[in-house]
Amino acid sequence: MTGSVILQAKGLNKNFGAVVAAADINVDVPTGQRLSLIGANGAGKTTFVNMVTGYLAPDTGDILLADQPITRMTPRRITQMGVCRSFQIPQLCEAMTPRENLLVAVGASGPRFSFFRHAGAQGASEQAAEILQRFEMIAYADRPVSELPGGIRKLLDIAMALVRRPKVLLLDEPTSGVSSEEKFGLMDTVMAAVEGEPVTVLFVEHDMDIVTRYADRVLAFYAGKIIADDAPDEVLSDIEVQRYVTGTAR
Amino acid sequence: MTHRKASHILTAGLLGGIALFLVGLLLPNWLLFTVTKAAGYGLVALGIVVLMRGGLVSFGQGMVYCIGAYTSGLVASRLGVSDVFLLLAIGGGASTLVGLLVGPLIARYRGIFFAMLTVALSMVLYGILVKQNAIGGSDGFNVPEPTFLGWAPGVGASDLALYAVAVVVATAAATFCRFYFDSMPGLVAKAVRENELRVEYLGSSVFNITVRNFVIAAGFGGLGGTLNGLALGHVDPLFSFWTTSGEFVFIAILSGHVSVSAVFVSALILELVRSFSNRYFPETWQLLLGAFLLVVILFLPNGLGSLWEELRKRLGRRKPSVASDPGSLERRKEVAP
Amino acid sequence: MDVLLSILIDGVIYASWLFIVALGLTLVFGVLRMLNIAHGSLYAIGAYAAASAVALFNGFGLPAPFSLLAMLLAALAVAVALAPLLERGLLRLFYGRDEVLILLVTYAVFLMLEDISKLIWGVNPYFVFEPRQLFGNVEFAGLFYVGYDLLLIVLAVVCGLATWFGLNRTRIGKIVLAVIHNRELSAAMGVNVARVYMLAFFVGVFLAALAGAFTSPLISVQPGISVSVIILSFAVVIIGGLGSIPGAAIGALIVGIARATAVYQVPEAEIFIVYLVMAVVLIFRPEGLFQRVQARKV
Amino acid sequence: ETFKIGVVTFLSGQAAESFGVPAWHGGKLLIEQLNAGEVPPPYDTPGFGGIEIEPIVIDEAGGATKQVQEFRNLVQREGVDAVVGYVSSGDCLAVAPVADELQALTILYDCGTPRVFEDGSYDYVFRTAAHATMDNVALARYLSAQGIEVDSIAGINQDYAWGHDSWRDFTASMAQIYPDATVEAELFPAFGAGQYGTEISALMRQGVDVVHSSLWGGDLQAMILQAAPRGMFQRSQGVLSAADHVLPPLGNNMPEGLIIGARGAYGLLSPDTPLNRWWMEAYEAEYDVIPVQAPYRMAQAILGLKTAVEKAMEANGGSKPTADEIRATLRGLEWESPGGTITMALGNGHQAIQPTAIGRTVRDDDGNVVIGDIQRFAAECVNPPADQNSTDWINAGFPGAVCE
Amino acid sequence: MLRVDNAHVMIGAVEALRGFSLDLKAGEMVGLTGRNGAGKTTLMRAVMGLVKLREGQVTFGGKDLRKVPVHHRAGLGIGYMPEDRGLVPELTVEENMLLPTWVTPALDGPERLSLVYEILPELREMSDRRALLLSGGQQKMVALGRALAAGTRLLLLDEPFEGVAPALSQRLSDVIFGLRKQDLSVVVSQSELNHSHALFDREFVIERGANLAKTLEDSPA
Ligand SMILES: Nc1ncnc2c1ncn2[C@@H]1O[C@H](COP(=O)(O)OP(=O)(O)OP(=O)(O)O)[C@@H](O)[C@H]1O
Ligand SMILES: Nc1ncnc2c1ncn2[C@@H]1O[C@H](COP(=O)(O)OP(=O)(O)OP(=O)(O)O)[C@@H](O)[C@H]1O
Ligand SMILES: [Mg+2]
Ligand SMILES: [Mg+2]
Repeated sequence: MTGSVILQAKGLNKNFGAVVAAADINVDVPTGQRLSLIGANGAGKTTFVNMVTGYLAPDTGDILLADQPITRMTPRRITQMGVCRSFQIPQLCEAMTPRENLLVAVGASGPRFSFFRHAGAQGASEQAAEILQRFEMIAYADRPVSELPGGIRKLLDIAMALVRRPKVLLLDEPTSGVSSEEKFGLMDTVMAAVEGEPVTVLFVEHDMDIVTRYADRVLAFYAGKIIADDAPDEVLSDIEVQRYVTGTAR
Repeated sequence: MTHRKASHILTAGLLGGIALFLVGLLLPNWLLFTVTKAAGYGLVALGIVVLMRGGLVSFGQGMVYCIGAYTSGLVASRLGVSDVFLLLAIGGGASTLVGLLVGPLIARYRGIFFAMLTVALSMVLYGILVKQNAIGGSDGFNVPEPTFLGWAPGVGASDLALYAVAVVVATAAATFCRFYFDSMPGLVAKAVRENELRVEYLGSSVFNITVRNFVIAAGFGGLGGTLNGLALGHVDPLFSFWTTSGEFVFIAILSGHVSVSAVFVSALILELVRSFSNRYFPETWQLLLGAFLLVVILFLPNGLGSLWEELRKRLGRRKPSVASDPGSLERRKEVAP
Repeated sequence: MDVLLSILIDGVIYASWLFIVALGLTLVFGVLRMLNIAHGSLYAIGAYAAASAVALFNGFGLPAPFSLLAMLLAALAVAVALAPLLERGLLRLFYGRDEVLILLVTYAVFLMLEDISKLIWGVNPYFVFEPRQLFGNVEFAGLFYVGYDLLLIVLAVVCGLATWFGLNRTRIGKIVLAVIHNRELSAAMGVNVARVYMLAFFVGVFLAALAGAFTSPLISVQPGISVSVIILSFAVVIIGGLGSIPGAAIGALIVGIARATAVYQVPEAEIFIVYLVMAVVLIFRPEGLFQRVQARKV
Repeated sequence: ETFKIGVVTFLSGQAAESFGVPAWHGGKLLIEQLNAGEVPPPYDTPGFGGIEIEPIVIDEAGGATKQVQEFRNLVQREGVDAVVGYVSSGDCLAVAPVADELQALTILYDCGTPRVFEDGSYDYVFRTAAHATMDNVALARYLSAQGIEVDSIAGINQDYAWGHDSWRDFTASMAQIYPDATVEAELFPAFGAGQYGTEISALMRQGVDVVHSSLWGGDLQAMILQAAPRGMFQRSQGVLSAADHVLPPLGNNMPEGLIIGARGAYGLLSPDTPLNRWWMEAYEAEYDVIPVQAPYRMAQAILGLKTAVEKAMEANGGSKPTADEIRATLRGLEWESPGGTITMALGNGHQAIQPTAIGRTVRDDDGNVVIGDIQRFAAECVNPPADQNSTDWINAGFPGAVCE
Repeated sequence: MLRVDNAHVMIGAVEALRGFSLDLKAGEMVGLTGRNGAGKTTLMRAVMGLVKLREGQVTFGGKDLRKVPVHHRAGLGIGYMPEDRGLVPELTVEENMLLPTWVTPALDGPERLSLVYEILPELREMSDRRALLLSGGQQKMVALGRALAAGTRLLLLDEPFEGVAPALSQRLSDVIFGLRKQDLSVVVSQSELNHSHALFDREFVIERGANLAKTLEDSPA
């Protein structure tokens, strides 16, 4: 169910001193695609996600969202335009509970809320509870985030990105640090949450089982460059990818 | 999770205000005055609490305090405006205006840099005022006694009248804050303290929230300054000195940001501790005050307000609300070496 | 031209004085994450101790050059006596707390030390006359400068270089960096974190006391000398970037020269020039001139 | 029954060393001696007319707002019969209206600003020391009386009201007495700056005839310490309006040839009277140092209060007088103090004038630095007459001044 | 070598370990497997002394570790690789690895370093890059190198493969399992049950802070 191009990267370059984190990156992402980014450590996956979401500005190049340039916009503007993300290291409100974190997400993304109504009023707490339910976090709902295990934090981080019902969802290593039995469950939950809507999902992943199962298309990064861009099977059988990323060719 | 219902907050504010006024009828004059002054200080500190919930601490609230006091004081002494409510509006308004002007300039600063920039601004104001010989330079000037909606209370009654006004302003401000803290914008503001990046990535503007908090704090500062200028009958550039600002921060920390009423109690406690140690240990009162500070910070890391919440929990009448926050200033504590 | 030279030399002398004070402050902040208001009191106590020590040395009938040694030893004594007491006995209890909370803790310590030094030394002024007569006068740009004041420049350079070198070029400095970054993990790597804290605080106290000791011949040592030092050195540290030694040096120079320029050109502005400079620097460099490296978060 | 006096003065901070603590020392000693009836006549009745004096001392540090609050506490909580206090002009200005509002008898013993009674008028507030105009008028008169030629002047004064007022009065007086002298530099270092190297360079570069300063306490000591070795006082005549108190601590390190005032005829500038001899001896015996200006001013306040109280007791038949009775007798009162005769001549009888003296530091035969070339000025010579604002009086050329 | 007996640890209000036990013989390589939040990290931190034991015992080489201060534990020859790498950003890769040898007299820096470079030659190439510039996976490698430098008798590796690209992950696992030749005990925690568990001598499964079962007394490897 892919349609017109929603996200477009044209000639992105980014250097950190001598380190090349992006070298002439060109990608077109059609609406509704499930795109997986794989690559060696330090290849530039997170950098790509950071550039798309406005955290980093590319040295050169352009990023278009539905043909509109978003290259030097702030993360907030880009988020408001419907691009949401999760983080490699979860970004949460540590002293708050997951429930409160989700309330914050509702409050930050929703319509204007009154100064004189309780935060939980106006349907917000129902919405938060519903998400907690859907992501099976009820058991942890009212403990401070700082006390939660890594996997739950990861889940919450993703759940918060979903509150706004994004057009484009970028997930930076959603399953790293999540135990193997739970990985698929987590991905199933996420995918179910965006099911039936034309949501484009880009996810960075190191686990090839996840990649083959959930991606329509795979981008393989190495040293800031895209070395392969194709359907999962094709990419994973690419000799360069095998050498630098998956390590199956020796 | 419980809601403090809007009507509950309003009733609590109203009853609290009335109760305080009735208590005032019984207080000796010196205490009446001390409470009035504490209310003025508490208002400024409440502004800091608002900022603190957004992750920032201003060490320069003396600036807005001073602007409120000077503006209302000048209007009172030069233009002859004497009505206390008008003066409060003018003083609060002037500081709010300054908050609107300064807020956007400093909203992108964080942590100690925000604190020090506010110090710098307040000290520049101090430096300028010291030079203004036309309005008394470093000695400041006197502010005439206010009238109350046309009524000029004579000697004796004016303390009580001003106390009543202080109670009204303080409870109104506290009620407003309770509403704000419990509301969705308040919750998002609190998230700013925890993780700005996340808030931006959720689509809210940390900048706008910070400016909003700063403006609210400025308004409170102006009200506090006006109130104290009128109560003391005198304003001077020291209102904007960094030590004055330091006291406001101390009150805010002492109270913590769980409870809005704790701010005023803290202000009063500080005044009383200082006054009595000065009276009975004039040579070593700083030693005692310092020790008091340490003890409070050591044993009440989340401030006096946390005592309230604790009490409430003990009584079991209410569970902690959304706004309560065990982390508070104390982020994750690492193992001390 | 002469005026320009004067501004420069006066500014640099002032900057040297400020730098020695700010150096300890920025070091302690860098390691302990503590902006120490009590640094001002330690400066004052250093001055008092120097006054007492010089008097003691004079009592022994030692020749005047020994007064410099006396001042040095006095600063050391202050650090030996107070650093463990304050760090182990008190500040340790607050590690890991919020920066602002710790700021208030040090404010409380400041209040207490003010009264304590008053209890020890009383309110009467102390003077240290001898050292300043040691180096004679130097003529420069048509004016006389006291040799001792120029010595302060040397002292500042020596202290600055030694501290910088110690932190950046020695093993112990690198260990300190590790502790700054993550004290828990450093402990797991075998670093005796408590000792590193102690050491950093000790050096900080020593530098504060040293600044006080070597300032004592210039001033009247009496209650209240700590107050103006604090806010000035805070400004320097903020301008330079918290925790940065080169930053403190440049911050001190900027403040010193700006102030000297103001005295010559716009004397009315002297009272707030420091804050003005600080505000201007922060507008262009929101975290001061030398910003700390932040670990990657995203 | 006792007569409770709230004594407010600096016990901590910068003004403690030079003013606050010596003043309190003087006050404590005098009150003890008064209670014991040991003071020479006419002050030999014990206490105030037989009533024991009970002082409550409060630290003045912390700014005017705190002082207003502590003042209220003294009056309303502690129930003192009178408050004697305030070194800082800002505190005096802030406390005065409150004193009237509370109808609490208040004696300002030290602060210098003329504004208290020139900008306002109070019923319960008195100042038993001359205001600061006197100091700088006397300095200018001294310069001319000593035949010192002045073509150019410069000033270094602290950047707060005291410094600004002092400099204004001095330049205005000089403009009258030395109409041709030019002002070359006016520097206002911050209060408590401590470091004056730059200012000294700037002043020396000007090479003016006279450098004026109203610095006091640690700031003044530091300035002298830093300026003297660089030869500033060789290049320019230093005139210091309030400097007597730095002489005992600096001792022989005080440069010679500085013209100094004490804001009154105090300490080494004080007159040789039996009362003063007793006072100096008693103070030195107790504290091992001669009294400087601050204890003198405290003493003259307490003695004035004693005179007024006893006068009021005479009138009311010997019972403890009320504040209203005391203020009636204190108004326009005249009494002897160790520093000379105090007359409540200005501000509708609420503001004192007093004789003063200026001198020059010289080395005596033993090689000790003392004050020589002392010249005395009658109160009427250096204070404005009752109906005149001090600045106008100076600018008009001291009309009505009576000098011997 | 290492023996954890009935360990109980409270973190805040949570009981992170409730009676977990583990024992390890010299030269043995064991896995510590469990879901997220099971207590793997907590156990390692307890051994390192970063959290306090409320109950139970930890002994290392017969020594009661509870009496050994945190900073002396590394000196006993324990190398720890924390989950979040914990490198010092301002220091270079080499300095990061040398850090433990600076503070422990028993460790000879150059010797340990050359050993590490031998095992992980990739590190030599980036030896003078500052740690803050490295990507997550690169940091993992450095953290492993640092643990190797300090750990003469015991390695505690907390999820060494997490967030690491498969190619590198294989490389790391080759390295770790290659250590078997040395006289060194190793504990590797992981939340992925499928990962090379066949290579462990034994595997401890931790579930909600307690032992689930002691599986595989003798591994088929
Ligand atoms: N803020 C930064 N400052 C300096 N260097 C950076 C920064 N961000 C990334 N880099 C460098 O850019 C390169 C690419 O990093 P990036 O984080 O994009 O890698 P990645 O593909 O996400 O790796 P991993 O799988 O380990 O997360 C790395 O060499 C990294 O060191
Ligand atoms: N800092 C902390 N504060 C409070 N509770 C914590 C903290 N760290 C861990 N916990 C709690 O301790 C328990 C064990 O956590 P631990 O980190 O040891 O698990 P783990 O097995 O390492 O999980 P993961 O695979 O996610 O890393 C969890 O329930 C967690 O909620
Ligand atoms: Mg990445
Ligand atoms: Mg873990």
